[in-house]
This record gives sequence, C-alpha cells and structure tokens, in this order.
Amino acid sequence: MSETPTFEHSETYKRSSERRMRLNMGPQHPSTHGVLQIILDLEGEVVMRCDPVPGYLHRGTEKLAEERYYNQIIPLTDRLDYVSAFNNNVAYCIPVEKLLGIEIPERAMWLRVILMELQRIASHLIWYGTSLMDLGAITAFLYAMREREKILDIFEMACGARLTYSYCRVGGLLADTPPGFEEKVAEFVKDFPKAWKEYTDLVSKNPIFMDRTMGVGVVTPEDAIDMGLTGPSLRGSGVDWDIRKNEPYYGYDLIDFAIPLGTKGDCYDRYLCRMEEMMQSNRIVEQALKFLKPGPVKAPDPKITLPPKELSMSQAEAMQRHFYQVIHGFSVPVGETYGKIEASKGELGFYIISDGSSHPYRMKIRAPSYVNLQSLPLMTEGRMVSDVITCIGTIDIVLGEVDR
Amino acid sequence: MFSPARFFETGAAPIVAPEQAVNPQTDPLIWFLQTFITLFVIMNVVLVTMAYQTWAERKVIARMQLRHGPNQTGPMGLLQPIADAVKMLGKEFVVPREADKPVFMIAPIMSFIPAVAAFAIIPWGDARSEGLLGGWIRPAIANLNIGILYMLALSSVGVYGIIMAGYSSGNKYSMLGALRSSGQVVSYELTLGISLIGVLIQSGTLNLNDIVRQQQASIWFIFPQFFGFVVFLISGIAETNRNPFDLPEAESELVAGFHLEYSGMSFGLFYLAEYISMNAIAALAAILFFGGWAPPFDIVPFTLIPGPIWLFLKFAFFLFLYYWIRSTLPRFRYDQLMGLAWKVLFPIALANLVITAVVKLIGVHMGWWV
Amino acid sequence: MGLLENKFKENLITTTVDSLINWGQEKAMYPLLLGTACCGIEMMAVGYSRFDVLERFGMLFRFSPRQSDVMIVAGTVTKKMAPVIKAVYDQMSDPKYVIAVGSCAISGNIYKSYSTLQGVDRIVPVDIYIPGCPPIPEAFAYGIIELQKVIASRRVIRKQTTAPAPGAQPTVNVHDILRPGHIKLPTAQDYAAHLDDDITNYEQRGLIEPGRRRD
Amino acid sequence: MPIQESLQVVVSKLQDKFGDSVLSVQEFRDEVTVRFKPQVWIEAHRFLKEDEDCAFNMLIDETAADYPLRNERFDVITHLLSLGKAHRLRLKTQTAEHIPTLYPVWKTANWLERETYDLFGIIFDGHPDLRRILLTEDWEGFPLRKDYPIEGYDI
Repeated sequence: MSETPTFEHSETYKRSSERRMRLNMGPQHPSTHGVLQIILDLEGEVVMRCDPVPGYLHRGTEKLAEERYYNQIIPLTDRLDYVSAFNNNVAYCIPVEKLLGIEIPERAMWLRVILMELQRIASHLIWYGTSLMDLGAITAFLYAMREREKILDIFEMACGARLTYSYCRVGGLLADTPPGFEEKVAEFVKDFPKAWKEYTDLVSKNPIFMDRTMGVGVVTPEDAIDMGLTGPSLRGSGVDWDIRKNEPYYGYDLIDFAIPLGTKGDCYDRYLCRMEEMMQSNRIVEQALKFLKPGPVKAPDPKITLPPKELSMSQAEAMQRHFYQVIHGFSVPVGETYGKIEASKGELGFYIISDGSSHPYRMKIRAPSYVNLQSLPLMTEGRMVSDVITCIGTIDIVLGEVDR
Repeated sequence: MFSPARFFETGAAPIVAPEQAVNPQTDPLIWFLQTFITLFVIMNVVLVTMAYQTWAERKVIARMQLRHGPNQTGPMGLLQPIADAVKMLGKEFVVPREADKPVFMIAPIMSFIPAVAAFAIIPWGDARSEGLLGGWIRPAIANLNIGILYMLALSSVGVYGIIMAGYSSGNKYSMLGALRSSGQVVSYELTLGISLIGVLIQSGTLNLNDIVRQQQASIWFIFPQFFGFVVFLISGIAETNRNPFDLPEAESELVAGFHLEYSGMSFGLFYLAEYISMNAIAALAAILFFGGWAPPFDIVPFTLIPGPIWLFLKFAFFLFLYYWIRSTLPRFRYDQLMGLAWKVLFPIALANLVITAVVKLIGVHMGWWV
Repeated sequence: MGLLENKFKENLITTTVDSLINWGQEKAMYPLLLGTACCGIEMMAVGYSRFDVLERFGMLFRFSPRQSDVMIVAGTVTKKMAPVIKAVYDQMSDPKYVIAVGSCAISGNIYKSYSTLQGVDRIVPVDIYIPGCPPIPEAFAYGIIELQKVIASRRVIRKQTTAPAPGAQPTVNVHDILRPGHIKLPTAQDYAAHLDDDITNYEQRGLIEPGRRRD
Repeated sequence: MPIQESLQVVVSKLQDKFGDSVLSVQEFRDEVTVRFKPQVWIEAHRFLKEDEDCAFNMLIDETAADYPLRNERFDVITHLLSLGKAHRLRLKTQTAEHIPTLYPVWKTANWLERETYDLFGIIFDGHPDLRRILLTEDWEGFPLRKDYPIEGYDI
C-alpha cells in the first residue's frame, strides 16, 4: 500500500522543521477531558506534529480482572467510561452471558435498553457541555447539566448511585426498580425535547460556533474506516454503521429509530450527529417503555444468580447456595467470546477467554475512545492550536476508557 | 458656488478654548487642592466600583447560569471583593527562576496604570458647571481638548503590559498569549480609531464635554452614527480581551494566557486592569454615542436625576452587555479574529467615515447644518 | 507576608489581624481541579447549578497553579501522574491546601495494581480527605466547610505554638517510591545547586561584594 | 445455531488459499476463530481485506494472551469486521516474541500494537514507532504477563 503523501512529506514541513516550538499540552490541562498529554510541534500557531500521550490514568483494569470472580469485575467496568457507566456494565455482561449460554428475562432486557439509552443521553450532554466550554461558551454547560441531573435522579432511584452504578449482574439486574420508576422516566421523556430545542437554538446556528467547527478536522469515510473510528465519529463522516441497526441485540430490531449521518465529516457534522442521537435515544426510551411489563429481573438459573433475599433468609439450601456463590463465584464453561454494544463513544467490546474456573483467563476491553483518539493527529496536523481543542471535543474521549 | 474656502468654514460655533471650569482668579494653591480632591474622590469611586464589578459579574453570570453567585461572604456576597483582595495580598509572590525579573515585576503595573489613567478625562457632569461642594469636587478631573486622542493613546499603551508579562514569565503558554494579544490589539485599535472619527466629524471637536453638549442640543450620536457605534463596540470588546475575543488568556487553550505565572497581588493587578479597561470602553461608548451625562429627554422627570447618575446608568448597561456576551458566545479562532477585523470591521468603519464626511460637506454647503 | 509571619505574641491586635487574614483566605479560595477520573466529573457536578457549592463559597476555578490555593485531587493517581501532581503542588504559591477527593485519591481504592499510587498523601501533604467513590456533592460541601475551619484556626502572624501540621506529612519522598526510570523532576538539591547562580554572576559583575552570606 | 453463510464462504476461501497454514477453524457461540501459522499472518490479513467476498475493511481489535507453559508463549488475536457484509472474524496465531506488524494493512494497528508491546512485550517487526504507550517510557517488566505480580514490585 503506497504511503499516502501525508503532511510530513510536504515542502513547508521540511523547510520549517527547525523553527518549531514544542508545546506540551500537559496532563493537567483544562480542556483535555481528564489527563491526556498532547505534545504539539508548533510553528507559530500552526500545529506541525501532534502526538497524544495517554497512559496517565492506566490503572491496570485488565490485570485486576484476572484475579476476580465474574461478578466482582462489574465495579471495575463502571470506572472505565465513567461518564456512561451503565453501558460498560451491560457491555461486560453480554459476553459472559453468551459464554454461559443463558437468556436474561424480558423485563431485565428492556430495563437495560431504557437505562442504556438514558445513559447515552447523559453522556452526550456531558460531551455537549464540556466541548462547548472548551470553545468558550460557559453557559451551555450549566443548562446541559440541568437535564443530566434528571437522568441521574432516575438512576439514583433505580440503583442508589449517581455516577458508578454496578447495577447489572451477570444474568440480569441487581434488583427490580422501585415503584414510580416508569412514571419518572415517562416524565423525563416528555419534557426532554423542549430542553433539547433550547440547546440547539443556543448553539447550532451560532455563527462563531459554525466558524469554529465547520471544515475543521475533516475525516473522509475511507480514512475513518481505515483508522478504526466507530460511533458518532464514524457516522459523522457518512459511514452508515451502527451496531444497534446492523447487528441488533436486546430487542433493538423491534424499535424504529433513525441513524443520523454526517456528510462532510467535519466537527460540525459530528456535533449534529450527536445532537440528533440524543433525540433518537429519547424516542427509543419512549417506545421501550411500552414493552416494559412486570416480571423477574434475574435469570432463573440457580447456579449463577443469587436467590431472592426473603428465600435465602428463610430456607436452608437457599442460604447455602447464597454463601457458596458469594465465596466461590460461579464457573464459566471453557471458551472465548467477544461481546459488543453501541456505547455512546463507539463500539465498546469485551473479549473474554475463560478457562472453566470462576476467574476469566484474559479480558481485553476494546475501548472506542482509545481507537478514536488515534485519529487526532490526522485531524489536527496543519491546523491551528485552537482546532486541537475543538477536535478533542468532537471525538469525545474519556480517559478512563482510553487508559483502562 | 462651490469654493474650496468653504471646505474649512464649518457652520458650527467657532471653536474656542473651553472655558476653564473654575474661574481663573482663584489662586493656584486652592486650584491644586480642588484638583487633588476631585482626583481623590473620582479615583476612589472608580477603584471601588471596579472591585465591585468582579462581584457584579460573578452574580450576573451566575444568574444567567441558573445558580446564585457568591452569597456566603457578607449579606449578598457583598464582601466578596474585599475577601479576594485580602487573600491576594496574603499570597506569596512567586517569581519563576527563568523569568526575566525586572520586566516580570513591571508588567502588571504597566498594564494597570494606563487603564486607570483613562478615567481622568471622563466628564461625569457638565465640565463647565461648578462641581459639588461649590467647586471642590469638579465633574471631570481634566477637561482636555484632545479627549479622544488621549483615550486611544492609553488603550494602546495597555498592551505593552500584556506583552511584557507574556515575554518575561518564561512560559510557552504566556508567550503564545502575548503574541496573540499584540496582533489582536493592534488591528482592533485601528478599527476603534476609525469608528470614532465619524463622531468627531459630526461633532467637530475632540473634547468629550463638548461632544456631550452637542448631543444634548441635537440628537444622540447613536442614531446618525449607528454603524460607527457597532464597530466601536465590537472593537472595544476586542481591545479589552473580553469574551468572544479573549484569545490572549483563553482558559481552555492557553491555560491562563499571559498572566499564568503571576500569583498574589500582581495577578490581582491584571485582574483589575482588565475590568477597568473594560469600564473605560463602556464609559467612552456611553459618552460618545449615548450622550454621557445628558438625560434622554429634557422634560421634568428626567432632569431631576443629576448628571453622573445618568452616565453611571448608561455604562452599567454596557457592562451588563459585556457579561451577557461573555456567558453566551464561544471564542473566535485566531485567524477568524484577524479576518473579522480587517475584512469586515475595517471596511464598515471606512464607509461610515466617508459617508459622514460627505453628508457633512453637503450639509455645510447647503447650509442646513446647524 | 514572610516578614510578618510567626513573629508576634498573642494580644488583641494580632489575633484580630490573624482572623482578618484567615477570613480573606477562607472566603476566597481559588481551587485548582486535578480531575483525573470519575471524581473529576462529580466535582464538576458540585460546581453547577443544582448543588452550586463552589461559586457560593467564593471559589472561582483557576487553572494555573500560581493563582490557586486549594489543590483538589479528584480521582486515581497513577505512578505516571505522580510526578506531575508533585510538580503542580510545588508550583502553587504559598498558603496552599490539598483536598483528596474520593477513595482513589485517599487510599487507591479497588485499584491495588502495579500502576496505581496507593493514596495521594504519599507525595503531597493532604489537609482534607473526602471519602466516597465518588463522594456525593453534599460530602464535598462538608469538606469545604471543614477546610474553612482549618484555615480559620491558622496562626499567621502570631508565634506558632506547636510545629505546623498542615495535615499528615508525606511519609515517603516521591522520588524514592517510584520506579527508578521514571521522569526525573528537579529535586530540592537541584534547586539549591543553582540557587546562587545569580549571586555568583552578580559577584563577577561586581554588583555585590563576594562572600556575602547566602541564605 | 449455524454461523452466517457468508462466514462459511470466507472460511472455505481461506482454507483453499492457505491450505495447511490454516491450523484450525473453531466455531463457538456463532463466532468463528481461525488459527494461522505466523508466517502467513500478513498475507491472510491482506487477503481478507482485499477479497470482495470477505470484504473485511475494519480491524476492530488486536491483542494477545499469555500461556506461559507453551514454548511459543503468546497468542496474538485480532478481530476483523466487515461493514458491508456485517460479519466478524477472529484470527489467532502463536509466537514466542517476534511477529510482523499489521500497520501496512490497517492503520488502526499502530496504537493497538504499541499497547500489546507495552503490556506483553511482543515485538512487532516493522512497526513505525514501537514505544510504551500506557506505562512510563522506561518501565521495567511487562505487566500483563502471568508471571508479573498484580501489585507490581514496589509500593
């Protein structure tokens, strides 16, 4: 494959290489969404070479996962993409449930769909707030957080936590949602479009915002596929690929929703894709609410899920089974599988190799932010310093997922 | 018949030296004391209002963002500026090792003094009239004939403080901030100057007090000079590095821009200098385009309120405009910023200048100019 | 403030001056948010309109270490990040405090792994610990009020009675605990080595007489 | 349930093109894993990318697994995805330490291989800049190997 003439081969690059200033947009920087270091070779304001250095939040999740039972890994997965924690839980549970070959009950599946889509809206709201604050519009962040607080209240009602839920268990959910949950979700779904319209009015037609994002960080569809971009960044370049549509899981094929596609692949298209995705997620939650019927929330298989509380307090062997599972965990048949979902940042996948014991032999997390971050040099070389900030904003990376 | 001689004979009243506010018979010592007291009073008013502007901005922007501003210190957070000042005085003044020490020390002073000096010529009331307390507090510290020229000169001196700060703190980010601010201020000063000339042509004088009196006589200059006002306001915002143009100290890109290495009171000086120069531009806009101390209509309810209050109300409105813009608009990119100055504002200012000149000439020739 | 500190006995005037300085320091703390992980997102939640803790207490986010006096370490501190946090702490100007937010910053939490520093108080002295993973915004507000109490009881110009204890002293020097090959930051000795560069060349230029006592 | 017929076409094309260097084809939970000899690693990827029946145009993931008891210690595993045909494939090969890089075939492999080198110590020959990405530049030892203790060597 011939090396495409990148920016390095151009004449201006060679001539100006000695007059370059190496700027270190260090790990502690207001707009690198956490601890990401970017080493820029600047020539005046123009970025000649951009080298992102992740790793400042590498906590060794994959190594820790190898010494824990399958249900103990769930708190680790929360803190990967800590802005959409519930998506990580579900993404981890899918391959384990596939390995065990069990089916989760109807209500658990629809609750997972609803909460995943709400989590996607919350994650896009944080993206909307922070990327606009990087551009200088401070107020947009505060209004986006007002909606996000409503979603956090729904999650707090369901599982008691605001940010890191650990609400999933292998084989379903930890517990059923309290009464009044559906009404609260319905109420959120009813008045979200009004707030959404407020956000788009504030920013979408704003000439300064359009100048700052149109034509910046253009990624052609071929480059996007070649760089392995997934999620809204890929769809921003016009490639029609969404796991919920092309490889449907969890009843997404019963719900009709649209996939927003960009045309030019610049920051503005990615912005529009994400904004439209929020509305589509809202529609999904609306339709999923109708499928939600009362029923069990855990898989009936006794070896995997804990017995209900009142049973294990009253019956002897239920308590014995409860203790056994907590101390030894359940064992998973030998094999390897790769489960994936369409998380808010892209395709989040867990590749698990199991050797039959109750610990995974090897767990690899395919983090969308890690692969999407690779395309930052492609977007920013030859552009100005402020465009680096815009491009980081529209790739929407979260460092917990990049460094694992 | 058209003759070149008529070019220079304008219909306006012959320009004479503005009468001294105070009759010259008083001996110089009392005159000096009066000036000193006026200076003392006005400067204190200016500095205290600047300190309370940080409070006002935090409150207004907080209100726009659905939250309360500081309300834990003092009744409504009123003691917040004092707390800020006390804390900043108590902070250690850190001079980085590779900083250029003398330049590093002078930079905040260089950017603070021109900002404060700009208030010397703002006429709070009619400069001719006796001030308060029978002349002891005159309405304007100095009633210069070349008021606007003095203002423009000071606003360009202010940028040296920023460049010295950026250069001397030996930090790449502040260097970038300094380079950006020098480019920005130079180009926006040009458009600021040209947009003012429209007003000068129409009023025929540089003295701020006479401009206000002309506006009192005829209409406010905002209506004939609307485009001049728009260009003036935009380049005024750019001149003071306020929000859509705050590239020199863009938090999200350059961490804190040119005043990155300054701690304690030197950072406080930069912080106040930014607010004071913002006020200078707001006061200038109020005087040149909105008839400084003149009430909008001469009918009774308006004339009861004294002159300075009117001026204060007008430029409080402009300050609110600054805060409003700061909380909503995103930031320009550097080349768009320069593009806007040279490709958009500069032509509009020139066009406005030419049209005003032509209208004035025809008006003078036809004789319907007052 | 160096000249005045730790000089005067306790009497009416010095105590009121102290309380004024502490009041100023307490009511206008400028935080520097080192939001590394999930606690960073929760600390943003503390800033905006629903809980509105920061702005009401007069705290204004400053991103440059020189101008801030409270360092909020929110999130896991990895060994690659440790020298950066130590450098930022050293750059902060003097009356400075550290709040460790979240169990990752306090004790390394569930991440007992090869690359995680088990608690930020191993490298910087911490004043306030806010437990929780992530702590709820009300817990952060409680932490701020606690820090204000710590500042209020500070003896600035009065003579220090006991050894100053700004929270737990760092048990271990940052440079010993790290892998030998990590990014080397200038230690106190390096500063001291260069301390009198200016004085030596002043001497060569004859500005000051040689042999002046170098503190 | 039987795997997608498009995947069966891919497997049959692979077997007749590479013959004996395809060591094993395994189907488990409707996913296909094909194990190769290290010699044909790049040709297999290039074939899967360019052939119009397979049309795998995206490298989803490249990682490794450590089996210390085997002499060829590491398993290098890649997952491929075809956007057009919406099917996925997993390729595996064994190596002691050296394996050719996939960077010329997929640009995504750049960081994925740097991370695998960083955590396992597998050296990818021909990689543009193979240096550590997640750990500090001069960290000794490769953490994800089974013989590396979880808490590392110092506090």
